[in-house]
Amino acid sequence: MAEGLLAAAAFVLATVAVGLVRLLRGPTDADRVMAAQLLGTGGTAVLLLVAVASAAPAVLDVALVLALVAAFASAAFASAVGSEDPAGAPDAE
Amino acid sequence: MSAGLALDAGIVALLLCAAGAAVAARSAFAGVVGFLAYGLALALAWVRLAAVDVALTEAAVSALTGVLLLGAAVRLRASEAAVAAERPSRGLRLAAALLCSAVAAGLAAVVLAFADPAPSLAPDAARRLPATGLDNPVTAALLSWRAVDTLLEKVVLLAGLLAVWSLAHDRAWGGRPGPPPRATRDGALALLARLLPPIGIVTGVYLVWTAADHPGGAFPGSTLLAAMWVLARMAGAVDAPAVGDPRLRAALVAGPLAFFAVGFAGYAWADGFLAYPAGWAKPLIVAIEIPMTISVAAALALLVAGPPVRAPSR
Amino acid sequence: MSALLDGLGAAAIAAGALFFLAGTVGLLRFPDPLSRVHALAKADAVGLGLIVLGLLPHAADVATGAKLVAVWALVQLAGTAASQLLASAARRGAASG
Amino acid sequence: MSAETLYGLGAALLAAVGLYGFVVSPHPLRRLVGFNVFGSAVFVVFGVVARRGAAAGLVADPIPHAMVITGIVVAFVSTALAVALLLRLHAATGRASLRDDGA
Repeated sequence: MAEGLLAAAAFVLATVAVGLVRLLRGPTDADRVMAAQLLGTGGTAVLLLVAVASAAPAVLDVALVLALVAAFASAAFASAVGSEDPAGAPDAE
Repeated sequence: MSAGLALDAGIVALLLCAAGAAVAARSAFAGVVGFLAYGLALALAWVRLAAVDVALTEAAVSALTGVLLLGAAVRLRASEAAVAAERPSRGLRLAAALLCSAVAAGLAAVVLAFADPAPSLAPDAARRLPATGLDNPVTAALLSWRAVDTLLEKVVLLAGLLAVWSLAHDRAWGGRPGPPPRATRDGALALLARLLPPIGIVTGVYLVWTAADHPGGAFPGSTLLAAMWVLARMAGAVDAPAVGDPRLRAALVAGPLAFFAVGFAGYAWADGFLAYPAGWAKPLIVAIEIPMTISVAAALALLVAGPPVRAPSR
Repeated sequence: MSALLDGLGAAAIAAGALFFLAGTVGLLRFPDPLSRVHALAKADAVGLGLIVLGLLPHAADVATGAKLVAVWALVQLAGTAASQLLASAARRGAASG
Repeated sequence: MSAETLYGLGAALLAAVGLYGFVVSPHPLRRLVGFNVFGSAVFVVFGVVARRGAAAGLVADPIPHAMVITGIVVAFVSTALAVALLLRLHAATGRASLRDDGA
């Protein structure tokens, strides 16, 4: 059973890691942050699977912290862009 | 290959890709986002290396680092084109790449040559753990066996904060960091800033409290507390305190002071600096941890806020 | 009963993993930022939800189960808000750039 | 290959990537990112050492873990200080270059 859960974790990790391509390609900065956001959620899922697979309840706390801070990159990005210029800076390259 | 090893290989591959993106991406902003992805992968790696305490710290700190670096990347965006012209020539880059490869080869050789069986303090730690009354050896290391390190780190934290504050204009000295708060017009940000902090504060306190016996700790706990304040500030719900405020100063030094007090008391009731009398280790450690959490949270939050820019009100 | 639960759990986890796959494919293949946010939000909400659902039968005790559900609820809240934030940032970027 | 060796070799490569970014990037913010990658790679080597030292019922040697936790916080402090210096430089000169002549 644990093997199956770990395999699922590896699958989810590989999947969201491919999303890094969007980080490199953009074209807008919002797209790049999206890749990090997906990685955050995927990472939380991986931690949950690992926690149950290895019967380590403390790992759930890491998942909890990750879930709490998952939105920080998006929030920091939105607030930095919002406060920079009321018209909204063009972020296409 | 077992599924666990496949997962580990995936994490290492993700670490390398994210680090590559952080270093080689086109813009500084993209590089910073790559670094955030890297921090996330690092938290997973720590879990797989059976270092849950470290994973908690990494996950919490990466939130603050993200706010700091993303904000700087957005503010410095206009300056990027001019700096890009300073890129070293192709030959220099090649030379740097060769040297870095040599460093990697050296480190890899060291890793492959690690002694077997590995030298370890784990047996010592396991033997001495009962004397501290704690169940989590990492907390015991941080607050008992290597407590001097932790104390010095508190001092470094305060010194770093002072250095940041010293960048202020003379007229802003003692004033508040950052522009005055403006309630965000973004409903989603306002919602986050209202809903997350209560949960984050409870989780942070829980991490401090549980650290005696389970993975957790004053560092991830206080980092989480600081992060929640930073979030509320991003939404314009709270203002940064004036750096000259005596209450703020008291909160900042409470932790180190308690630490020093217990440390010097060690001369009187035990056999030296930061020595705990038998049977008293756990209550003393908790007595240090609570003010320390407040001080660390305040210092981390203000490090993110930056130097004061608004003159103090008279 | 327990075999049935195990089977359902495995199916839910597999389905959740597929939602993450779909989220990544959407993030890479969809033509504009707003539809990409849409794909991302699905992976966030449904993918993680299904995985939590599939893990619940394996939870050793009530506290573990409660934490699993708490993580899911948090990601619901934070992920949805983050998607909203990114969508409005993307729209502003599109309007001016 | 054991998982520890895998992470150790990965950390060696990470150190090279971070160091390269630190040396080659012209933008100070990107240098800072490179330096942080380099530093964390060293932490991971510590983590590998700790994991290999699992003994006496402990899953890993706790002493390196405590040192890494201290290191992560100190790395954050120095990053925050560097960002503050950089923003101050930008505010004072309008540029983010570290060169005197600003070529």
